[in-house]
Amino acid sequence: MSLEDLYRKTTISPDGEEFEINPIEDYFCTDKPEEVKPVQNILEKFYNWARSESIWILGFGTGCGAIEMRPLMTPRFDAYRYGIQWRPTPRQANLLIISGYLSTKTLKRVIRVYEQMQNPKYVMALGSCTINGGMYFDSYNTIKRLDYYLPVDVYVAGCMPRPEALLAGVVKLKTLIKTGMAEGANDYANRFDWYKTNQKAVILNWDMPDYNW
Amino acid sequence: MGIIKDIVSPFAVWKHFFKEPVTIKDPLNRIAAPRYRGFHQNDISQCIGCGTCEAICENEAIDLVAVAQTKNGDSGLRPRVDYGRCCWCALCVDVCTTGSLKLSNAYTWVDTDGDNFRFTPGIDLKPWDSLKDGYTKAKGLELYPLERMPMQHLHAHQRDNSFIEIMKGYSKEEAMAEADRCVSCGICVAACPAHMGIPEYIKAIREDNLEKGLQIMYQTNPLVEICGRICTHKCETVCSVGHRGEPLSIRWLKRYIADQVPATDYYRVLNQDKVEKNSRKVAIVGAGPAGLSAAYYLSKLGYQITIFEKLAQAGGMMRYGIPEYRLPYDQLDKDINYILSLGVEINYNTTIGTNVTMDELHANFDIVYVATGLHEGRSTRIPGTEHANVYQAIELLRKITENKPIEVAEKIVVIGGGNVAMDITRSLARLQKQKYGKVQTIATSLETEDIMPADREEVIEAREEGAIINPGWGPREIKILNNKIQGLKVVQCISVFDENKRFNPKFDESVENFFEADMIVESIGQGMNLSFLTEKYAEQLEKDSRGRILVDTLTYQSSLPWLFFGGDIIEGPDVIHSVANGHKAAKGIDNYLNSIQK
Amino acid sequence: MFQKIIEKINLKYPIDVVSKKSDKLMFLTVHKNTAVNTVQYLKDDLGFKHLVLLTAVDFLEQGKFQLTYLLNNPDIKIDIGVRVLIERESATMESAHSLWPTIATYQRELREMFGIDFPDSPGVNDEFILEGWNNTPPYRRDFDTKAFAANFYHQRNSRENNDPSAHMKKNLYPNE
Amino acid sequence: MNKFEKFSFDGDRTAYPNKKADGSLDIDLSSHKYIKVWQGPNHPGITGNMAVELTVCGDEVVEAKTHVGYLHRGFEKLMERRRYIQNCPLVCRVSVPEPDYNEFNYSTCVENLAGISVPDKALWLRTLALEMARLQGYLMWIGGAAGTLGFGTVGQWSNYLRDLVLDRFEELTGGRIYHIYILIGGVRNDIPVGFKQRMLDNLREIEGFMKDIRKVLFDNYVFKKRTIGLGIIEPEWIYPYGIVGPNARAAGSLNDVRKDYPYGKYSELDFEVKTSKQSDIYARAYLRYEELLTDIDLIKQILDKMPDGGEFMANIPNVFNLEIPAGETYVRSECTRGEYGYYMVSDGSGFPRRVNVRGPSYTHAVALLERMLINANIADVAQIMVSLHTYPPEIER
Repeated sequence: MSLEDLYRKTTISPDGEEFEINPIEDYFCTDKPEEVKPVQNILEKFYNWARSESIWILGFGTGCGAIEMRPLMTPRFDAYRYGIQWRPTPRQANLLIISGYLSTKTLKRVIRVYEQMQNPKYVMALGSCTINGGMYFDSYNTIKRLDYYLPVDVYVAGCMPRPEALLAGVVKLKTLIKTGMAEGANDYANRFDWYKTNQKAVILNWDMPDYNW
Repeated sequence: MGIIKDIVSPFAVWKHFFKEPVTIKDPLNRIAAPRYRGFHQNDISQCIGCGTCEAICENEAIDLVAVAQTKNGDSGLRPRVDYGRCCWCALCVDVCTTGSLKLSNAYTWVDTDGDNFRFTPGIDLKPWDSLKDGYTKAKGLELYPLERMPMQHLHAHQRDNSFIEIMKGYSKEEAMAEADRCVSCGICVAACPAHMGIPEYIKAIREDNLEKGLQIMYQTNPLVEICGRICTHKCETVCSVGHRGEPLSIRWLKRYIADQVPATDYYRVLNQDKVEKNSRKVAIVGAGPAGLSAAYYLSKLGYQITIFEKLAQAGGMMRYGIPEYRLPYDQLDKDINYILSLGVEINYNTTIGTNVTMDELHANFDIVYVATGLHEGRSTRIPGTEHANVYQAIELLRKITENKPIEVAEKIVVIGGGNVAMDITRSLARLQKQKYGKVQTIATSLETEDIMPADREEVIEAREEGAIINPGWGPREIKILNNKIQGLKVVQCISVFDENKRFNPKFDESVENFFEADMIVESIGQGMNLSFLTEKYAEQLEKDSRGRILVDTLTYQSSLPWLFFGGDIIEGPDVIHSVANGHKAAKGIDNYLNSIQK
Repeated sequence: MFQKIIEKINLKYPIDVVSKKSDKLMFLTVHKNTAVNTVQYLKDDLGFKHLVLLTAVDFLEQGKFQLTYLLNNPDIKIDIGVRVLIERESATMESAHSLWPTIATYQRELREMFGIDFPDSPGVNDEFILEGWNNTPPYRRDFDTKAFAANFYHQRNSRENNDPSAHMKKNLYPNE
Repeated sequence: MNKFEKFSFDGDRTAYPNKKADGSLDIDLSSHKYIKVWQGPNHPGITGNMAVELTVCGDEVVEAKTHVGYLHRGFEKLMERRRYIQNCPLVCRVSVPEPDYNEFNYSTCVENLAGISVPDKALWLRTLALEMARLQGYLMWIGGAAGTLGFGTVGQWSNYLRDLVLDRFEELTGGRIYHIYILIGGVRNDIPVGFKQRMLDNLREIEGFMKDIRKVLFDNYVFKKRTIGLGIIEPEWIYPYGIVGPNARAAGSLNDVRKDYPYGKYSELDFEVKTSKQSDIYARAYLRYEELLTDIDLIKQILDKMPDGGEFMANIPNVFNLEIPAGETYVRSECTRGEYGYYMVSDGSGFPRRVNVRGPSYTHAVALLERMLINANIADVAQIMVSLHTYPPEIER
C-alpha cells in the first residue's frame, strides 16, 4: 500500500458507474479500541482457563528468533501438546510473538497485524533486542524497546531463546492468563494515544489509519 | 508403471507409525550441552573489576558497578550484565583476565517486566549460580598474548666481571609487541605510588608517538630513565594480564620511551618554555629522587630552587646505592641534568650544619624541603660486628661508586635479603671475579626464599653470576680467631613475622649452620641521620610514638609550616615512593604559599 | 596472467593504479568516464562475465566515494576489482544495467544507502530497504548511527560508566 | 455488449499485459483486468520476512516486485564502529540459518589483511562447522520446500533431523543457532570427547530418513506433477542474473566455490560437484537432495581425516589493539545457496573501513525472482520462491 491509495479518488465500478471513494473512511473502521473489562466471577475464571489452553500463535517471523519456531512446532519439541498452534492470519491468532529485533519497516506491519488480531490477544517478546535493543542498540533502523510500541505481556531472555525457553515463556503466559494478569490488550486501549505517539515518532511514513482492524 | 510406483511409494513410509516418537518428554527441564553459552556466573572473589569484559562487549551490555571493596589491585567494580543487550557471544569470558567470569548452561529466564533483565553476576543471586557446566575459555584460546616479550640481556658469563649494564632495552619491534599486550584496564595506576598514566603511555608506544609518551610520564615522574630501570614496579604485581599470564613489562616500556627520546629534545617536548618564573624560593636538602622530583615540579611552577647536596654528585641513593650494572651513570645523569638544566641551582659538597645552617635556610628561603634519605647502615649487633672486616653494605656501595679502593676478601658473607643486599652481593661477586677469578659470596637472610623482600629476578641473576643465596637463617655470631674472621654462625629461622604481622623472628636453635668468610657485610636496612636539624628545630617537630617525624600525608608539611619532609625519611624506601612524595610535596608547597599569600 | 590482462586493458583504457592482492585477486583503479567501458571490455572480451558485487566505500577524508565492481572470470577463476573514485559531492555514476540486469539492484541500494545517483538505472529512485528515510544516507561515514539511535529511539538507559582507574582514584587517593 | 464483457479475458492470457511502445508493460490497474496481490511479509508462503508484490491477471502473474528491508539492521554500518574481534559475534546474524559462513568469510578476510596464518587443525574444524551448517541448511530447506506443497510430514522429519545437527553444534560450539565458533585466527575449541561417534550416529539416522524422504517426496506423483517443468531457469540467465550455487548447477553450470577456489580443507576431501540439465523446481530440489547426501559423506570424511589434538587457535595479537594495515580483499565460500562473499576494506585503524556482504539471495530473490514469476501461476509463486532457496536477511543485511 502506498500513500496515494489512501487519498480520496474517483473510480469506475464494473457497471460503468463513476463514484468517489474515501479509502480511510470506506475501507477501515476508524473507531479507537475499547477496554474490555474482565467479568469478576467464576465465568471469567473459566474463560481464562479456556484462553490459556488455546494459545494460537501468529506465524509471522518478524526477526531471527522465528527460526526456533520450526523446531518448536515439529515433533522434537511438539508445542501442540501444550495447547499451542500456529495460524497463518492475525484474525485467527491470539498470541503475537515478536521474535527479536524489529526494523521500523516491520514495526509498521506488526502494528497493523496486532490491531487486526481479535481480543483477547497477547504479545510475547523474544530476546535481548526487544528488551533493550540487543546487538542492534546502535542501529539506525531497529527499535530498542518494544513496550513503547506494543503492550508486552512476557519477555523471554536469550539471543536467540532456545525452543525450550520459548516454551517456558508460553507456559508463563498461560499462568498469567489464568490469573487474569495478561491485560496487554486493555492496556493498549487505555493508553492508545501514548502508544500512537511513540509509534508515529519512529515510523516516518505513516500512511495508514490510526487504528485499523 | 512409473505413475503407479510414484503413487504407491509414498505409502511405504507408514512404517514410521510403529517407531518410537522422537519427542522430548520434558522440554522445560532439558539440560543444555556442557559447553552451552547460557547465563553469566562471576566468581566475585576472583574478579578484580578490570573491565576488559566491558571493553570487549560490542553491545555495551556490560557496565561496571561499584559493589565491592576497592583495594590494591582490585577496583571494587564488578560487571553488571544487561540481558536487554547481551548476545551471549562469551567474548567477555574469553578476555576475562582472571578467569572469574563464565557462562553457565542455564538458558531460561522469563519475566513480565523488561527492566528486570539486568543483574550483577555473583552479587545478585540467581538459580544458576551453582551450576557447574557451561562455557569457559578453552585451553589454547588466547585473545591476547600471555607471554612477556623477553629483553635482550648480557648472559652471566658476559657480565659477571664487569659493571656494564645488563639489560639492553627493547628494540622498537619488541617494545611494540610488548605494548600490544596491554589491555588498558588501568588497575596498575593506583598501585603506582606516583600514579603514572601507565595505560596512556603504553598506548603512546603502540601509536609510536614517544614524545607524547614522555609528556605523559613527566606529568607524574621526572626520573623516567631511572625508574625505567630500577623501579620496584608495584604496577606489575597487580597487572591484570599477570593473573593468568606474565604481567606486562611496564618498567621496561617506560625505559623504552625514555631511551628513545634524546636528551636534547626534552626541553621542547616537555614544553618547558611555557613556564612563568616567579620570585618564590625553595631550598631543598638532598639531591636524591625526592629532592629532584620536588625540584622539577616546583620549577615547573616557576619557583627558584636551590639544592644542597652533601656529596660530590647529585642522585643520592640512586647514584651511591645502586650499582652501575643496574643503573648506568650516563642514564642517571640524563634525568638529573635535565632537571638541573631548568635553572635549578645546586650546591655540592655542602653539609647542613657545617657549610650552611638551618637558620640561614629558614631566613633566606620561603620553604625548606628536607629529603636526606637513609644513609646510615644498621647493624645486626651480634657478637663480632665491631671487627674491622665487618662492613655496612651502603658504605661499600658508596665507595664503589666513588671509585675508592675497597678491600675484597676471598670469601664474603652478606647478611640481608633485600635489594640492597643483592646489590652488594652482586657487586662484590664482580669484584671477586675480577680479583680472584672466582666468586665466593654467600648472601643469607632471615626470610626464606618465598618471602625474601628482594626482587625475584635479582635473586635469580645473582645466582647466575655465581653468588650463593642461602636464605632462612638468623645470624648468631661472627667467629673470630686471631683477630681474623672465620665465618658466620647462623641458626634456622622458622618465622619472621608474628600473627599481628609484626617483625618478631622465631628461631630453631637446634639447626645450626656455619658460613666461612673473611669478610662480613651487613645489609639489613638503613636509618636516617637528622642531626643537622639541630635541637632548636627538632624539638619543635611533632613526632609519633616511634620517634618518626609527623607530616601531613598529602602535602608532607611538618608541624613547622615552612619545613617539609620527603623521600625515604617518610616512606619507602624506594625511588618511586620518593618521586611520588616529592611531587606531592611540590604541590603542597605551592598550595601552602598560595594560601598564605592570598 | 594478470600482466597480460593489464596490457590488454591498457591498450584501450587507461589504468591509474594496479594492486595485486594474490594470484587470484587484483584491483585496478580506472577513470570515472571510462569505468563502465572498462567493465564492459572485461566482461565481453576477456571473459569476466560474472558480476560478484558492486559496492561503494566512503573515503570521507578525501571527499571521494570508491565504487568497486568486482568481476569474476569463471573459466580461468580470477577476480578483478575495478575501482572508480568519484566525487562525494553530488555523487553520480554512469549506470551499467545494460551489462547485467541484476546490477540495477546494486545501484538501487547504493542510491539509497550512499546517495550515489545512477541516472537511467531502472527503478533507481524506488525505496529498496529503508522506508520514509529522510536523513543522511546511512552508509555515509558522516552519519553517526549510534547518536541517531540514541536520539531517535526509546532506550532503557541507566548504564553506569565506571572506569576502573578513575574509580580507584576516587576511593583510594581522592586528593592526590 | 454485455456490461461485464469489457472485463472478461481472452482465452490465452499470455497476451497480457500489452506492451507500450517503449517496451514497458501496459498495466492499467483501473482497467480492472489486473489486481495487485501482496504475498508477505506476513504470509505462510513466503521465505521469511519479505514480500512480493504481484500484479496478477486472473491467476497469472504479469509483474512481480520484491520488497525487502523488513530485516534491515544496518550490519555494514554497525561493523564500521566495532573492533575487528567485536564483529565476530555480529556477522553471524547476517544469515540466520547458516551463520558459520559469515564467521568464516569475515575471519578469513581479517586474516588475509592482517597476515595471520591459521593452524591446520583449525582449518579442519572450520571445514567441519561449515559442512554441518550446509547439512542443517539443506535439511531446513527440504522441509520448507515440501511444506509449500502441503507435504507436512517431510517438514516434521527434516526439522527433527536438523535438530540433531543443532545438538551436535551445541556440543561443539556452545550455541544452537549462532555458533560464534570461528574467530579471527582459528576456532574457539576442540571437538569434545565422543563427538565423532555421536555425529556418526546422527548421520546414520539422517541417512535412514533421507531414503524415506526420497520415497515420500521425489518419488511422489503429486510432487512431480507440481514441480517438473515449472520455474525454469534458462542457462543463459546464469551470468546476467548472477545465479550461483545449486540454482546455477541445476541449469548445467559446474561452478562450485569448494572446487574452484578451495578453502578450508576441501582440497583434501573427495567429492563431486552435482549438476543437472532440467533446471526446473524438481531438478533443483533433487540436486539439493543429492548435495545433502554429499555433505553427509563429507562430514564422515572430515571426521576420519581430522588429526587428534593440535593447536586450534593461532597466536594472535591482542584483540583490543588489533590494527590492520590498509588494504582490501574479497573472500568467498560455498554456502547452501551458492557463493557467499565478504568484501572488506581496511584503512589501518582498529575498525574496518567497509565490509560488504554478498549474499546469493541478493540476486536470486530480487532480479531473478522478479523475472521468473512473470507468467507463473499464482499458486506456484511460493514454490518458485522456495526453490530458489532465499534468505531475506542476507539481501538487506
